[in-house]
Amino acid sequence: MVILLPIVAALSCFLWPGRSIWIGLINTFTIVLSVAGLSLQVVEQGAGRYAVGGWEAPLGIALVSDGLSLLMLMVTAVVGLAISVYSSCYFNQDKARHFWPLWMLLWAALNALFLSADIFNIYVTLELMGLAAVALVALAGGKNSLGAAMRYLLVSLLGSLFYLLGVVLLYHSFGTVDMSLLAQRLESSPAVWAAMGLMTSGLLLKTALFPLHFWLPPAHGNAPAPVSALLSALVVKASFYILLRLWLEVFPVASFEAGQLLGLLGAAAVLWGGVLALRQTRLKLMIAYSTVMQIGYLFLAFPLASIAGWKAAVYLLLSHALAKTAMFMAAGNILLYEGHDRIAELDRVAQRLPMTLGAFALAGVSLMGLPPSGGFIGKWLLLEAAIRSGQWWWGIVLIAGGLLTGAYVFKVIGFAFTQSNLPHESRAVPIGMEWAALFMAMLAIGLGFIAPWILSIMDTGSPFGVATR
Amino acid sequence: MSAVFVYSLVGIGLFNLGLYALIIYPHLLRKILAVNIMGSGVFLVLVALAGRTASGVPDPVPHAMVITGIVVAVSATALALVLMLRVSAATGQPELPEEK
Amino acid sequence: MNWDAWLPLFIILISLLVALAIFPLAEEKVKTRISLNLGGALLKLVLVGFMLWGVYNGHHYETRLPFLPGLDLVLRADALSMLFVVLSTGLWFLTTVYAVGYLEDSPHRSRFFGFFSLCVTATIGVALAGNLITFLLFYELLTLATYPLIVHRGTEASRKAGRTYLIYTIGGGALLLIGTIWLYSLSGTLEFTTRGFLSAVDRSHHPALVIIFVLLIAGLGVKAALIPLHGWLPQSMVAPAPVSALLHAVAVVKAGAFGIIRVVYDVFGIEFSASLGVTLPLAIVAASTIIYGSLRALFQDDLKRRLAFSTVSQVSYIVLGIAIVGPLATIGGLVHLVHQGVMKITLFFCAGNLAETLGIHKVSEMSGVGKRMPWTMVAFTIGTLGMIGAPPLAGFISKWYLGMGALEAGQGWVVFVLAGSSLLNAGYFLPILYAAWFKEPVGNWPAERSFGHYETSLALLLPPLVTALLAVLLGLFASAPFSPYSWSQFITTLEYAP
Amino acid sequence: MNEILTTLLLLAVPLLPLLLVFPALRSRLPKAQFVSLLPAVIVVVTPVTFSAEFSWLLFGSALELNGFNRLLLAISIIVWVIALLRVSTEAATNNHMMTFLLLVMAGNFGAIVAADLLLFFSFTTLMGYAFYALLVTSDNTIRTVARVYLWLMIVADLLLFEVLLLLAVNNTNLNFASANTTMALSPLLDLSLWLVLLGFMLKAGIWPFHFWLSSAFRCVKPVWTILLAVVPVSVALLGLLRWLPLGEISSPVNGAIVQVIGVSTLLYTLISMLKMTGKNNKWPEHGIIFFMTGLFFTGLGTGLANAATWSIYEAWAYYYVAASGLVVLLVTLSIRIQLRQDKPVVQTLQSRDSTQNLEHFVVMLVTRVSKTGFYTLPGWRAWWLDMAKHFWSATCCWQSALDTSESKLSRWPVVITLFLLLGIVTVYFSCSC
Repeated sequence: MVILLPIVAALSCFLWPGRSIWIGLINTFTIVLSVAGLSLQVVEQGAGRYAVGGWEAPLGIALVSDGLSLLMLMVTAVVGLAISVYSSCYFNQDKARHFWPLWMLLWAALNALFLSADIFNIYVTLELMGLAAVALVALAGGKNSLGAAMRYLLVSLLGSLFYLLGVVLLYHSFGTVDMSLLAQRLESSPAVWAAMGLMTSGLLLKTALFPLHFWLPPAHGNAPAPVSALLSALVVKASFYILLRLWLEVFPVASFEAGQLLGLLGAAAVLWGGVLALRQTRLKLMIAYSTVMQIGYLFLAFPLASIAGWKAAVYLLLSHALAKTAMFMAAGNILLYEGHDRIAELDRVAQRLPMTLGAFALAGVSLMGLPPSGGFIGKWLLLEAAIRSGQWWWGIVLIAGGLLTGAYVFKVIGFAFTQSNLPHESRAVPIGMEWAALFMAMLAIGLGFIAPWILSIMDTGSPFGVATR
Repeated sequence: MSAVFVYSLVGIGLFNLGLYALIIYPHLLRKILAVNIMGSGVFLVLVALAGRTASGVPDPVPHAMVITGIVVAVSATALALVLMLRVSAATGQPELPEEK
Repeated sequence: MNWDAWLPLFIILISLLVALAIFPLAEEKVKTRISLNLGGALLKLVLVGFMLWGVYNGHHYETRLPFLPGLDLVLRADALSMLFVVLSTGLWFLTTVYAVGYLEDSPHRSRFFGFFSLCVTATIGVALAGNLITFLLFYELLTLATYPLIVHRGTEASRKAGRTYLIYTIGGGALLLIGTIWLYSLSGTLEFTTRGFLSAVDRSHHPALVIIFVLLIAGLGVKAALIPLHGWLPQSMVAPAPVSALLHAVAVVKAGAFGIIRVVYDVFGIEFSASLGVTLPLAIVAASTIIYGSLRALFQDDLKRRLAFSTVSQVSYIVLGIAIVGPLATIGGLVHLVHQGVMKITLFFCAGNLAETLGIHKVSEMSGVGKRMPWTMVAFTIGTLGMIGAPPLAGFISKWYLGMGALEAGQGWVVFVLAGSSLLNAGYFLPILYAAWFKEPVGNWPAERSFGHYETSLALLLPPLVTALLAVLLGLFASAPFSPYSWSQFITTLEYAP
Repeated sequence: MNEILTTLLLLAVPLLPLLLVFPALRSRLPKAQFVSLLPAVIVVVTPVTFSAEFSWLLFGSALELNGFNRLLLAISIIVWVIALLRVSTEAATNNHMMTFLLLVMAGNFGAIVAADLLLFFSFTTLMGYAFYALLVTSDNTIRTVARVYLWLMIVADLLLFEVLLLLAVNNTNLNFASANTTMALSPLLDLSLWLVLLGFMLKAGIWPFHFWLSSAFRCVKPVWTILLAVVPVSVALLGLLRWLPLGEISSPVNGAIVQVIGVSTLLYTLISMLKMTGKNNKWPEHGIIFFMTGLFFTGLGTGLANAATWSIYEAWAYYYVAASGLVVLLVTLSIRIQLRQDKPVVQTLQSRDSTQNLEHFVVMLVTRVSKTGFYTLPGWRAWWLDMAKHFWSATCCWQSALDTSESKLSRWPVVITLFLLLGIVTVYFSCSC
């Protein structure tokens, strides 16, 4: 249901491009409702498993919904809702005609990815998602964005091919692609190592972990605002999600050093991304680099892959998804309003677009991990895990990252407070866009107050119950 | 030195060839082709490994996978080509701007 | 009972709601905004008074909200927090009145008052926080809420000041966070408990505890403006006068000092921290801050900067009172928390009046101002004499108990610090008074505005007078029930009960 | 007479003047300054020992009017009446001056009727500040003197404050009797003794701290000379009587030193008087005061030296203080009448005046300190800032290096080699388990 709806929507958008906005919106709401229904079901009955068309693994396609995937679905739904509202105001008619079907397709791919239980299925959805995302990036036109899209496409193809090769090896050695079965049958062998290496590196490339982040800033920086919000909030997270599942569920054999390696890359990403974000002069690029940085945070979970560790990562993931959406939306508003997004000239925004700036600030708070916000909870959990497991150096990275984030967020806000005397023509910003941004930002903050609930959802169906060391 | 092994070796070879091309050539068409070659390498491996059943009957699942994969690859290539055309229209040369 | 359980939350929510209600308000809706502000402040005053009475009669107000597994958000009204709550609520009311008068027909008032209320929300939260994480939460909120107030003017200077402020405070917040988490991982709890919860921790962890103590104090010392972390305070003087009054007397600085009180008493426990041997260094830092601040204040010509440095030195009295282990010194520190607030806010109100009415910003411009604005200067005089510690004003009481506590704890050197500091206070305050009262005005004022019958608008005039009166009464009727002095005695009996 | 009334009256003695300080109130009453004297007068004439406890005041304070200070109060009332009569014309015009006069009066009366150290201390402080203000407003020639007086007074207050602390630590009850016993028993007896002595010597202008008084006398109008004589000096002497545990200790050494001071004061007075009469045949009235204080100190020394002797003429000490006030008053008046002029004796200070020397020294000190304050500290600060700037610029070039490396990172070959390396490393690591 959750998957089919958007596909239907996408097709119908193709068929009646004129009314695509309405179809899109209606579908959005229905999807949100169905996700809510599913989540109710899961929360009540625990993790569920559905065999599509009655075929069980290894042959058929199976869908699994446990706490983790449920959370991902939820955040996708929420972000999707906001983005639909936002972009219903953002795009003009002919852009919208292209945007909606692609966006629905993307949404379908995401839902499928989060639900699918076998790694090949994941490959397909990953590919689908990548293609949709590339198309969306290209939507902006203009040579920068086209180049970015091209590069993004090549990267994602490359990554997914590596992933596929890994899948092939795994299937070859164990005759199944179903995760849980794999987890049972898996034993350490050269093929497994190779597969693990291939898949991991492929996914890292798609997740744009430092030093493989080169494609992300241009792609996110040049896409239209809602699209960049989508990419940062969801698309990147999808591949991280797969990585998390693989490492914690399928490859429990992964060694301490490997975890340390990923953590190290994460730390490097945090610092690198932070500093470069600070160096940026354009708002959207800055936000894109901050995405690179936040991804680094997520990877700190691997060395600390105790329960708290991955939960913290997921929590950070959720709050970052919300906050980053809000941020890109705010950036989009500012861009629309001022006609440029050069940070040094963002004067008087505080006076003219209070809601947008408020959204930006709140999102920034969440990214900084200042209380009270979702970011704070995630950071707290991560820090706690770090200190508990005696690996305090990750904690230092976290704090440093927080300071860096504070630096670049307040750089923007500080400029936005000053009064400029140079006049600039400004276009009105639709109220819907402002509200969408503010709404997301508030959610990101509010995420700080419902931690027990979220954490309990994570536990439903206890993903990685076995895998957690 | 079974046939399976040979095939899969060839597949891996193709994969690496594609990778090499992807790195070396700035021209987008070549890059796209390179990716395709990599893809077919993977499929080759997949098909080759499908033969690995006790009874001579090959395992159907890999074939299904390959078909799916090919579909995906085709669509991807289509998109890539369109993009390439747009890029070359926009920038004048069919290369990525940052390559020089 | 249920009522008891929710009262603290209400008290915080009031000003939060006020803030949220004010933000979307249009600029010209002056009446609505003012009535919202004052209404909120009054309602809060009433509730706080009620709660004060309840706490005095041993009532137990506590709000618990689940926050993290094993960690709740706790808002508890104990004697100590009431001290701070009453201070900030009362002064908030006055400051609001003042700010209304100060900012009339200036731009962005909705934004200003919104953040203003938010700031007080955070302060009350800091006061009522029942465990370290809640404290941390509101502490950071305070940082964020005060930033827009500092940059309110929107000039380049104010942006720089805001940046400095953030660099200091967010850094401090990070230190505080590290300390808190480390503490949590060691002790497994963060609840503020009278006489501390750490004395049970295994002896092998004591070095770690010392480091944690340093981290926490450094994090809090930023806001409490202990040297060498005081740099942001004088710079943030570019903010409008009510803001500086709030920063210095009520919200930020006090939040830091209060946090230090909490950490020393309710986290580590005074005896335990003494046994760790961390109190003496703290006392030394505080003492040097006192002297250094006064010295710097001596050489400022900008009135507000002079006041700022005097704050730097005065707030350390509180820390000093805590760091000297002993009930009497504790009384001194706690009572100074209130007294300094009252006196300093008076001074800032007066400085604001001078700036608003006559455009005076420098001490050198103040000659003869006493004839032009007698009432303001009377208030100013009382405030300064109180700061110097002239009996029977409020400042005298705190100084008295600090000195006695020092002697009681056998740390005679503190007495000399106090004496030197009061000499310096006299050194940088009395010339102002002299110029204001006895010199002849030179020429006409930089930018004079006339307010008709009174020397300045009533909204500007009344708050300083009220606080000045308070400064006198607090000293004179120190022993009256519910006076800060007797209240701190009440607290001290709790903290030091055998 | 019932309790409440006495309490109210006693309170009114210092409080009424304090209230009338506000011009608004004052303007309502005719001849406010005399009205403010009323309660004091009433209290003096009613033959009851007044006493009132105020537990809520400060840390619990008390006012009292017994035989001794009744006399003092009476004297000072007379003095005030005369003073007010003489300044009434001036005061009518000069509002400030009247305010300060009333403040001083309040302080004076309060100090007299105070029954515990703390209250006494508070009132004397009030009196001191107010008196400074009074001097400054009265005429400008005395400004430097007044400033010196102010600073000496602040120092004195600090000393007394320390004494109070020392006493209060051992015994929080600070009414005179118990405080005296506490001091007598305290291990730091000598210290507190000398703190008290120094404090009040400064306040009373005893030799060698006489200079502010003498120069003040030279250049103020006679009205103020009356006040000078009575207000600070006699109150200071009273303070000595109140604070020192006389009759409870007998320490010959201290006593001897005090006596020496007293005697030397006398000698100084004689010499200076002779010198001045030699110069211009005018009778320098401040000589009287030094004479009085000198005598007083000698007596005090004897008292300190031996408790028994003190207990004999304790009563007389109070009478003496009172009388001294009276005598000074009479003498000044007589001189004024004899000279038939109401101008300061010396309009400007002589060149080699000790006050000026002190002032000069202080100024030098202040300039030196302020040099440090204005230049050195900011200098350090600037240095720090420079360091910070250097560091920042260093990081800046570092950051540009970052940018270049970032652009490197966005080239395909680099990326993909990194990518492969990463894959291999991962494989390697996963092999190792």
